Amino acid sequence: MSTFVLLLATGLGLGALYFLVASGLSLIYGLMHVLNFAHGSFLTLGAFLGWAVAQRMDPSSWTGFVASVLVGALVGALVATLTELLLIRPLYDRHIEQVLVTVGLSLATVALFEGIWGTDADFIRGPAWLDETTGVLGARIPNDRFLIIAVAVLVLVAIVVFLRRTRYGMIIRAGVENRAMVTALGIDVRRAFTLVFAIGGAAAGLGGVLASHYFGYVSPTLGGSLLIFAFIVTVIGGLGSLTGAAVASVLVALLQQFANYYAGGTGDFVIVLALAVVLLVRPAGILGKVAA
Amino acid sequence: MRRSSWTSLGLGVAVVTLLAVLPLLAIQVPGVLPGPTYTPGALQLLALCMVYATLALSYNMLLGTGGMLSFGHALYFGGGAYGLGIVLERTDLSLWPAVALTLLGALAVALVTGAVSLRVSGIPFAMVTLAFAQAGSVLVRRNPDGLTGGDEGLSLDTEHVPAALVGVVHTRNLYWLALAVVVIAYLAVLWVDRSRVGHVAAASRENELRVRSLGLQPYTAKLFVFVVGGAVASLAGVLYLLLQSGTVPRSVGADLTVTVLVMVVLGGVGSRWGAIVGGVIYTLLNQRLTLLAGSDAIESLPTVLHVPLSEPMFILGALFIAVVLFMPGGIAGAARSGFGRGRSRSGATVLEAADDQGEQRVLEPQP
Amino acid sequence: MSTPATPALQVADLGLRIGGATILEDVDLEVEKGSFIGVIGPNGAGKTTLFNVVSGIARPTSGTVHLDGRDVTGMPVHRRARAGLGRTFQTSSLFPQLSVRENVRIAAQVALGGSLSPLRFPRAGDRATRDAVEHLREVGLGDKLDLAAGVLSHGEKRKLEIAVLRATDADVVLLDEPMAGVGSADVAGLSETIRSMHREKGCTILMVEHHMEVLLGLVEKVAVMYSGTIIAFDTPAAIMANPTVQSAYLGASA
Amino acid sequence: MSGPILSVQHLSASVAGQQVVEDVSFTVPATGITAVLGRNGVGKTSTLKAVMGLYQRRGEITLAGERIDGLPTHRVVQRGVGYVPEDREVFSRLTVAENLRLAERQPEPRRELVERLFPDLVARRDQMAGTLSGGQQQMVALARALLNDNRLLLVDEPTKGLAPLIVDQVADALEAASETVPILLVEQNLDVVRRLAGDAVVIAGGRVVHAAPAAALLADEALTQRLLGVHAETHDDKGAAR
Repeated sequence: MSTFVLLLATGLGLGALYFLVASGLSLIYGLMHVLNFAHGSFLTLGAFLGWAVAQRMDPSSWTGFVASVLVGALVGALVATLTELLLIRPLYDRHIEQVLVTVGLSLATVALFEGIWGTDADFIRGPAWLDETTGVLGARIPNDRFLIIAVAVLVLVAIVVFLRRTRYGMIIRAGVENRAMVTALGIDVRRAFTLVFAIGGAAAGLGGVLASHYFGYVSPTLGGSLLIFAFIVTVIGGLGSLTGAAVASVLVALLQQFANYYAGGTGDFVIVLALAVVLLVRPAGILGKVAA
Repeated sequence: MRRSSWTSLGLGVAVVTLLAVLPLLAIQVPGVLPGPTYTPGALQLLALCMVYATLALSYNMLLGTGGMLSFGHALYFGGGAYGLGIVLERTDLSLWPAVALTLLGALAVALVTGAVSLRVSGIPFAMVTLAFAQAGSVLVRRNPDGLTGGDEGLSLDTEHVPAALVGVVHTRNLYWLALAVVVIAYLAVLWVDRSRVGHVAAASRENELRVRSLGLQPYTAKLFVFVVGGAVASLAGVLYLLLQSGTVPRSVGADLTVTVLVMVVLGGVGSRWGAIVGGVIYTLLNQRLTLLAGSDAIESLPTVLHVPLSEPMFILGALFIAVVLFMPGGIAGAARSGFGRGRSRSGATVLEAADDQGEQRVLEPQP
Repeated sequence: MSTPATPALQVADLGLRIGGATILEDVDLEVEKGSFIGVIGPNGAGKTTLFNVVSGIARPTSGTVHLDGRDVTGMPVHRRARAGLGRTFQTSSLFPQLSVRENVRIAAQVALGGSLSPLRFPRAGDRATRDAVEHLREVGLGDKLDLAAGVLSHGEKRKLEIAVLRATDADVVLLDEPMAGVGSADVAGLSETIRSMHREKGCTILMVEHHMEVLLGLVEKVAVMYSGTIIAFDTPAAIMANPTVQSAYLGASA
Repeated sequence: MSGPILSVQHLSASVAGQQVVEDVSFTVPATGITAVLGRNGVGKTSTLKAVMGLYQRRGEITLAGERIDGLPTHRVVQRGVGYVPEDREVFSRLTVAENLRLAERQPEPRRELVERLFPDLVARRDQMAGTLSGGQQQMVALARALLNDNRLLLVDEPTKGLAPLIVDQVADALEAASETVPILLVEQNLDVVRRLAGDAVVIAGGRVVHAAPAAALLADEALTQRLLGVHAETHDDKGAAR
C-alpha cells in the first residue's frame, strides 16, 4: 500500500512536470500549428538561471527558492517571446519551416548551454523542507512532490481562467478555431501568437526550476529529455487540447511510474506502446478534435 | 534517354571514378582534409562523409519524395550499427551474412514502426516516429543482457570481420567500401524515385485523396518508401560500425535524426545530389569546427565569443536556422536559381506538402 | 457477368446523418449503362455529398450503393475506383507539382495494372505514357506535357481532369461542376471534350453542373435534388415543365 | 454626391498557387447596397476575400481614396471594413456574448442597435454559438459587423441555406444597416437582391462582365439568363462535402 501511494505521488509529481511543458506545446500547436522543439531549451534556461539566482541569494532559504521560481518563469517567457518574434514570425504560416527553425534553435541552445555550464549535471538543493518527507497512508512522500503538483494545478487554473475570462484568452480560443476569421474582425492575431509563446515559455521555465528540484540537478539536456515525454503527452491528449494535455500528463506519468516499478523498468516502452495503441484506435488523441 | 540524362550519367561516373582513385593520389586540401588524400586520416574523414551522405540520401527519400517528416530516422541507422555489432558478437556468422541478417532485421523494424506511424501524417507523424526512436534509444542505453554496452557503446568484434577491413592500415579499403555503399544507396534511391511506386508516393505527397480516387493506396506507397529509406539508413549504420570500429548511443538518438534533417535541408529537400552534398558539407564542417573550437585562436577570444564559437553544434544550429530563414531551397535550390533552372520544384514547396493536409484549407469555411 | 439490364449505378434508400443534421435521406437512383445524367439542385441539396457517398469518401448511415450490380457500399475509395468508378472534384485537385503528362500517366498505369510495382519504371515510350500523351492530345493539352499541373489555367486544369478520366477507363464517371470557374470562352470546348469522352468511351456519366445551357445540351436525363433527396428524375424537357421542380427549385428566379 | 467608397481595379487573387480571381474591376457607391452577382465558382466570394486580404492579391484597391491593397486583413478591418463571411464562421466554442465582444473595436460599440435588430441573441447570450441554428448564427455574424461604425460592409451570401422567414429577417437587418453604411453584398437569392440592391455587378470567368442598376438588370430577363444562368439562385453545396 505504501509503495502504491509513493508511486502515485511520484507519478503525479512527474505528471505535473510533463504538464508544465506540454501545456505550452499544446497551446502553441493549437493556435499556430507549430511543434516547438525549442520548448525544452526554454525549460533548461529557466532552470539554469533560476539556480544561478538562488545561488547568489541563499539556495536553502525560501526567498532564494521563490526568486529562482520567478526568474525561471520570467526567463522562459522572455526567451519564448524573442523566439516567436525573431524566428517564427518571419515564417508566418509556413508551419514545417517554423518547426525546422525551432529544431535548429534547440540544437544551438543546447550546445550553448554546454559551453556555458559544461556538459555535466550541477547538483542543486533548495529549502530543507523540500527534501523532507511527509507521511501519507504509511508512505513517506518527499515534500517537493506536493509543491510541484500544487504549482501545476495553479498553472492549469491560471491558464484556464486566462483563457475564459480575458479578452486575449478569448482571442486565443477563437484563433484555435478559425484564425482567419479572427483577423477579419480587425484583430492582429500575431499578438496572440506571441502571447501564447510567452505563456508556454513561462510554464516551461517554471517547470525547469521545479524539475531541477524533482531530479536534484540541472543539466543542458534536462529540457530535451522532458520534451520527448511532453510530445507523447500532447499526442495522446490530443494536439491543441489543454485539458487533454492535463489528463494525458497524469496518465502517462502514472503509467510510466507503475510500469517501471511493477514491470521491471519498462515504463518508457509502455508509454510508447500506449502511444501506438492510442494512434491505432483514435489517431486524433483522447481529447483531440476528430478531423472532419 | 535524353541528352541531359547522358550528361549527368557521365558526370556521375566521372565523380565516382575520381573518388575511387583518390587513395592513390596525394592531393592536399588545406583546411578541409587533415592530410593528403592517401593518408588514413583523410580517408577516414572522407568515408565518414559518405556514411552521412548515405544517411541523408535515405532521409531525403522520406521527406523529399514521400513528404514524410520523420523524427525517428536514427532508429534505423542505429539499428544497422548496433544490429551488426550484436550479431557479430553473439553469433559465429561471418561479416557478409551478418550484414544481410542485420538489414533484414532493420527492414522488419521499419515495416512495423512505419505501418503504425503512417496512420497519421504531418506533425503527429513526426512526433510518433520520434517516440519510436526514443524507445530504441532507451533500450540501447539500458543495455539489456549486456547486448548494447549501455552508455559506453558497443565496440566492433573483429573476429569474423575480414582482416582487410580492420585497422588503420586498411582504412583505404573501408573508404572504397564506403564509396560503394554511397553508390548503392544512390542507385537504390534512384530506383525508388523512378519506379511506379515512387511516382505514386510523390503523388501522395501532393494529394492523397486524389491518389485514392484513382484506385491506388497512398499508404502502401508511402510505407514502401519508408521501409526502403529505413533499409538504406541501416546500411549506412552498418558502414558506420565498421568505419568507427564501434558505435555509441548517440547513433540511435533524436539528435542524430535532427542532424540528418539539418543535412537534407542544408542540401535542399527533394534533391538527391543536394542530400549528398549536404551530408558531406555537414560532416566536414562539424569536423573542422570541432578542431577550430579547441584552437588557441578561439581560446584567446573574450568569453562572449569563445563560448559559442567553441561549440560546433551551436554554429551548425545557427547556420541551419539561417538556411531555413534565408535559403529555403538549400544548396540545390540556390544552385538551380543560379543556373536559371526554375522548372523543378523547390525544397520549400516540398516542405509545404509535408504539412498536415487539412491545414492548407485554413481559409476555407469550416464544415 | 451482369445482364444488359443491370444498371451501371444503383443507389437505394441512401441516407446520411452527421450529428443531428440530415444531409441525405431516402435517395434512390438507377442509372442505365452508357447514359448521361445531369444532377441539379439548390445550395445544400446534397449533390456533392451524394457523389462523395457513391465514390466512398463519405460513408452512408443507411442504404446501399451498387456498381454494375455489385454491392460497393462498404468498399474503400481506391477499390471502388478499381471497380470502374472515376470522378472529378469541385475544386481542381491535381498533383500540382507533377507534370501534366505525369498526372495522366499515373491514371493510365492504373488502367493497365501493376501500378504500385517497384520493379516497373515509367519511360517515355511505354504504353501508359503513350496513352497519357494520346489522351492529352484529345483534350487539347498536347503542347503542355512538361508543364507542372499547378501552373495551368483554370480551364486547362479542367481539361486535364477530363484527360485523367479518359485514361482511367472508368465505366461510371462522376463530374462535379466541371465548368466551375471556367471562362466563358472555354466552356464550349470543354463541354465538347466531355461529350466526346462519353461518345467514344461509352461510359456512364453523372454530372453536377449549374451551367444549365451546358447541362441541358449534354444530358439525357436530369435528377433534381432538394434538401437531401431526389424529387424528380426525368428528361430535361419534362423536368423544366415539372411543377414540383418549378416551385422547389426554379420558382424564385423566373 | 461623393466618390465611390470602394474602388477595385485589376484585382487578381490566388490561393495555394491557384488563381481564383483574374482582373476584376468595379466600384461601390458611398450609399446603398451594391450586389455582386454571377454563377457559382466565378469568384464572387474570392473577390470579397481578396479585398479583405484573406487571399493573396494584386491590383489596386482603395477605400475612400486610400489604398488598402497592401494592408493585412486586420488593418483593412481597422480602416472600417466590416466582413460577414460566407457560411457565417462564428466561433462555435465561444458563447454568443463572447463572439460579439470579440468583434467590438470601438470604445462604445453599438450594442443597442444589435439588440434591437436581433432580440433573439440577447436571450441566448450565454449559449455556445456552435449550438445555434443557421439563422441565429447568421445573426451573430451580421451583429459582429454591425457593432462597429464601419465605412463599408462586405456581406457574403447572408441568406444561404436559410428558411424563408429568416431570409426576410436577415434582409430587414441589412436594409436597416444600409441606411448608415454602404454594403457590398454577394447574394444568390434574386428576390433579396431585387428588394435591397441599388447597383449590381456581374462576375463571370473571374472578371466583371456587367455593371448596372440592379433593377434594370433583373428586369431584363434575357440578360439575366445569359449572365447568371437560368437558375441564378442555385448554389453549390460544398459545405456538405467535407
